[in-house]
Amino acid sequence: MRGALRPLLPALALLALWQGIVWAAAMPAFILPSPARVATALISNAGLILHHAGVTLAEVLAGLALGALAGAATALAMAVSPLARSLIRPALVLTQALPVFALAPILTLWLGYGLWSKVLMAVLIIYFPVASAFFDGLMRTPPGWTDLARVMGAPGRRILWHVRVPAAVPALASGLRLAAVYAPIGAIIGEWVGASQGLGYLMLLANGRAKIDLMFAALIVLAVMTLLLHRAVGWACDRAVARMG
Amino acid sequence: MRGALRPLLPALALLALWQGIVWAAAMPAFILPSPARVATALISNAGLILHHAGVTLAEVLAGLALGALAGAATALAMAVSPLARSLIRPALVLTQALPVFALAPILTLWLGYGLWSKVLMAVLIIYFPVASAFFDGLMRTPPGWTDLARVMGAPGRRILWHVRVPAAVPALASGLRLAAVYAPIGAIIGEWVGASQGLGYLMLLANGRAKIDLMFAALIVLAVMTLLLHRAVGWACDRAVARMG
Amino acid sequence: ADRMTLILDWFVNPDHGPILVAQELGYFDEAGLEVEIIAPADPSDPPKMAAAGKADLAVSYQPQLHLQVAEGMPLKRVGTLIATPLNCLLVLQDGPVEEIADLEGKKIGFSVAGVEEAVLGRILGTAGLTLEDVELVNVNWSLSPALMAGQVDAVIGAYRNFELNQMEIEGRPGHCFYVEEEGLPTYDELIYVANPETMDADMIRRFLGATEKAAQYIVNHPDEGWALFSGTARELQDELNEKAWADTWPRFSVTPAGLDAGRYARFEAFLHEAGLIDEVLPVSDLAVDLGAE
Amino acid sequence: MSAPAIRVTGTAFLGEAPLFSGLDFRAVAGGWTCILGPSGVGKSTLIRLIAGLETGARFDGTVAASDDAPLEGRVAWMAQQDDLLPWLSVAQNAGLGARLRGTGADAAAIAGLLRRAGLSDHAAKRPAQLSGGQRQRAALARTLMEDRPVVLLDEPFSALDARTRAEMQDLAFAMLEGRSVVLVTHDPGEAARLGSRIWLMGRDGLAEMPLPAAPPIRRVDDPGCLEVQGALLARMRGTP
Amino acid sequence: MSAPAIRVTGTAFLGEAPLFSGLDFRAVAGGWTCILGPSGVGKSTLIRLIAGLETGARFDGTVAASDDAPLEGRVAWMAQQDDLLPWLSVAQNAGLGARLRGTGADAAAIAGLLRRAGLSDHAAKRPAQLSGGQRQRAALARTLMEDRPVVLLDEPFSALDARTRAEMQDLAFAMLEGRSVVLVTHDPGEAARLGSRIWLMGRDGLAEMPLPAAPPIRRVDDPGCLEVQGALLARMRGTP
Ligand SMILES: Nc1ncnc2c1ncn2[C@@H]1O[C@H](COP(=O)(O)OP(=O)(O)OP(=O)(O)O)[C@@H](O)[C@H]1O
Ligand SMILES: Nc1ncnc2c1ncn2[C@@H]1O[C@H](COP(=O)(O)OP(=O)(O)OP(=O)(O)O)[C@@H](O)[C@H]1O
Ligand SMILES: [Mg+2]
Ligand SMILES: [Mg+2]
Repeated sequence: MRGALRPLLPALALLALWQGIVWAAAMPAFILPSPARVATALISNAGLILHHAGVTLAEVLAGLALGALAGAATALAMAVSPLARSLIRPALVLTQALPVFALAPILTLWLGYGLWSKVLMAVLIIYFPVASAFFDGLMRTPPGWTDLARVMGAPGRRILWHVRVPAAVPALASGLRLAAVYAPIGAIIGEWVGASQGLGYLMLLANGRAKIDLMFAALIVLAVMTLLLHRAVGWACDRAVARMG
Repeated sequence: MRGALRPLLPALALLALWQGIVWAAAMPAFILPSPARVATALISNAGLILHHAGVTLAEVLAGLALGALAGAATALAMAVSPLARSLIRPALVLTQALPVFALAPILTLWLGYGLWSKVLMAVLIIYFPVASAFFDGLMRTPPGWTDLARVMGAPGRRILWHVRVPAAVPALASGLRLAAVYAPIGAIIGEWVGASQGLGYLMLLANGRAKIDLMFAALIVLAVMTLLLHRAVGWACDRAVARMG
Repeated sequence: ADRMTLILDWFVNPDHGPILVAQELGYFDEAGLEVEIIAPADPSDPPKMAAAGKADLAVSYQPQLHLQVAEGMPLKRVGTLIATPLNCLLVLQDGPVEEIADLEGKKIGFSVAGVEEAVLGRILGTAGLTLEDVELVNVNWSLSPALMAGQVDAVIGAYRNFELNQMEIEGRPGHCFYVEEEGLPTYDELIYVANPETMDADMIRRFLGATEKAAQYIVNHPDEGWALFSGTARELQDELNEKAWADTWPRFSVTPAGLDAGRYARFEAFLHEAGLIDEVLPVSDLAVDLGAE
Repeated sequence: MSAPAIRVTGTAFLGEAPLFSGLDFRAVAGGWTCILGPSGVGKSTLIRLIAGLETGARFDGTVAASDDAPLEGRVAWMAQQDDLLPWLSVAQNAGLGARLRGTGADAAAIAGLLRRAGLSDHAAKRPAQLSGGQRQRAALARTLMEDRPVVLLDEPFSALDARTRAEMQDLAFAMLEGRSVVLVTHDPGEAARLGSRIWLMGRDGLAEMPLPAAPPIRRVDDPGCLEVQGALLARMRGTP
Repeated sequence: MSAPAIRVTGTAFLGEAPLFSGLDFRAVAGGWTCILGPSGVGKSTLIRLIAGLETGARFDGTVAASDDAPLEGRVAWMAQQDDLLPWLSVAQNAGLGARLRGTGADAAAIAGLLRRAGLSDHAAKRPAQLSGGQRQRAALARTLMEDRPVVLLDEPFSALDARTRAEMQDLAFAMLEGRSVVLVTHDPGEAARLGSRIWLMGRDGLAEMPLPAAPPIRRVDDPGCLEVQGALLARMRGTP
């Protein structure tokens, strides 16, 4: 994974841009602190940030795993049954159309303020892109392959599993790459709605205490976490797609 | 578009589920009001809701158009140039990794509290899925086609335009379908950050005033708007994909 | 007329009575002002906007002001909107918590603003408890629902003029422990803040004069005041706002420009003691009496 | 397993215009029935009708087996395009039918068949790494692995050189003994070599062609075979 | 436009093993050079090398034109798979080269060519609505629309019946007069009809085959042609 180092270049470019904005627009530090200030905050609060980052990471990973599973399962259900499709599809869109923010308080009231409300939020937010992309892929199987499988006497279930699913792996990978980026957002939203730890909580707290540099330090850690997750998932997906020939 | 009527079935199922939860879990109205209460709130506030819905719709449509354009353009840039790819891709992930809420003060500082901060939020949120899905599609052009085009002496730009882009239309469509669902979320988040009209404003206001039934009425309208948008975009995409053979 | 921009702390609600009534009665016009009122959703934004010079004036909270100035934000209190605390520790009226000491081992919900732990620590201290004896849960967006749904046993950060009425309307009445009666130095809940370097003192003086007239009008004619206030927007006309109005108008400062320097010094000392600020600043760094200048 | 004869009668329309009309196609039981005919005349369409698949044409007629049982589940089909699954190796592609039906694939049988098809060295490769003729042979092997009484082959040897083609014909003939095979081909020599019945399909319907005297499979240089080949060629070229 | 001769010398490796070694291939200037050979021997690989494309093999050698100018931009290529773009009509596919280069496609020329390829009725169809042979003819038409001195054809007539095949050979020969054409084919008759030079490609290298006396394009029943065809067939079948 030598490629993991390459984002350093754009990261540096971004840092320069950031510093440039701070100078050029004479940004006050309480709106956009300079990279140096944020770095200082990052170092002097390293332990604190690391603790909260660990909490968020656990939520994100659990949410990613469950959300990807749920999304993939939904896409499969919709792909096999036109009935399921016409029933689930609008419901699927609904899960996204109702902003999680609006539902979050309700869900939190049910699930309490522990880990699971954040995991659920991450699941909710990645469920749709995974299901949607995978489903699109499943519906685009080259007809020659399904014709062949049908003549071979394969039951629909096995056609799905051995032909349509492998053919849709690139589309699923596309969805998973999105999910890797969205899962952290879901967890953060969950933390904003109610939590006592995690990067989202830390950001709120820092903002409330007017420690904008700490807030940005947490933000940076979150961004780096997301980037790494996106890379890891992308790498795994690339391998899977390559294996699909 | 007779199919537009089919979601009525799941909508009814959802209504029943909702009413069921209200009864079974003895949900207090301040957490989850009954459908009847929400319907009443919807009717008695029809004018108000409609006004705010109109504002949000305008933001959503503008955001969708701009975000789709920006996302598609980014995907194209990444597809032609490996340099652009290694520079833009992490930045692209960053635009998603940094929760818009954290950036909101900066954005409002620049853009003020008008229409454009909401449009920008919608653009930011749909930019990534469109760019990501389209880019994935552009990188999956069957090699036989690009080989042929190269032998024909086509410059890279024209190969992109006449071969890779049409071949990636299904992937782009996949991204646009997601965007149709996310654009309203973006606008709502934008309104939450600061607005004096729009469904998001109305929802927060109603929530703050403990008029949960009004909040849910606004939510329903938002959901319906999103569903219709998703359908319209899906329909247009299906046509485009069908034309791609 | 001079144009000025005012950012409220949140959406328009009865707390903003004097501002809207001044607008309705034309007091701003009389003072030669054309006031644009902006309502944000996130209460932490307005002071930033004012400090950044994007707004001439912002509505904010005294406790936050101390933290913000300590962090170097160019802000000063220039006026007072609500002259008493609104914050309270809210429990269910028929719930298990009858006095502060009953909180031991209980869950307390809060909405992150920055000072909750300090406030709670002081309140618990009066009953011989510490923060270690309770479990704190951030319930951000929904204080009273979390309480009514039984997710937490108490919430801090609820407004006495608002959440109490909300709970009563929902049929789960609450009980309020007033923070200033439980050991906390009293303070101004809602204040006007501005950037002292860029502010136009004369314009702000005129603004405060107009709201002073409006506050007097409301105190003298609370019912007419309600009619004027609720007439500004259809969303405002409901039972909750009407009840909240009755609990709010007596708390409007009728001397919005007037500064009680002792309040600010005492609260600064309290926050320093709680470890939230590193050094104690003089009141002149925090607040200004524009009338005295 | 008894292989039925097959009869297809009817008319197919492309839009309003008939693709073929009044067709009466009969395939012999337990032997090879060959179809020759100009490009675009409807040969693949006919094959797909027998396989029970959708076609681009609207068909008005019947497809029947001589034992009156439905053909479904009794047909193996090799399409004109190879349709190999790109994520499976050649060996896995050859075992696709068993995999799809959930019965274990017979690895030894696959290995043996691939060897006879000259693909032993390529068994682990992906289809994208094969030459055109190798792909076609892989698809043929996959079809031969299907144990079905009716076998439909749509130009199965078109991408092969003469020698490999003859070998693959021998292989297919041996493997499909006793089955009813329908073969679409453009090679008159192939039809002459393999056919128990040969149809020439034209815009005006099917015409049955004379057969060599020797029973199939005939030697490539069998004189009767060469004679029939010449006659077919002349007929197809329109030089009577 | 003067058509150069082409020479390819070198060795190609598949992994460690050589695919072909010590190859010395020469294509005649302004005529048809035919390559016959068993499936998988490396014919398509050779064609792709001339076209300047990536191959599955690693090539150690040179590809040169007799005028010493680079071949890039002077080659038209018809792949073994038809590679039609599914979203374009047949006519648009035929005009793809012009479209890709941004020069206007000559609609009249396309229409004329499609007519001669027997595709007039199908000009507006999508590739998915064509028969196998029609697809191949569309790809051929697309290649013939390219105005290039060097033309590489990889089994361009394999999906066609005898008559259509002869017609397409006539068409291609007429259209490509004066160009250097490299034709890969499995049909010895085709090579005998068209070749100004015929190579037999085997695992052990290239062997040049004798030609009929008549100049190309020869009649299908030209005696010399039939004789060479028979000799080629015997040689390919390994029956000396
Ligand atoms: N991408 C690849 N990776 C590995 N091996 C490959 C690849 N492409 C082709 N080969 C191998 O290279 C050899 C030559 O292939 P090529 O396509 O040139 O054969 P060919 O002579 O054209 O055969 P055919 O007549 O069957 O088309 C074959 O054995 C094939 O398996
Ligand atoms: N999906 C479709 N939509 C419309 N027309 C189609 C479709 N598929 C095939 N056709 C047309 O039907 C006719 C018969 O096609 P078919 O594939 O059966 O021909 P064929 O005899 O197999 O030809 P070939 O030898 O070229 O493979 C052709 O004219 C073709 O254009
Ligand atoms: Mg066919
Ligand atoms: Mg080849």
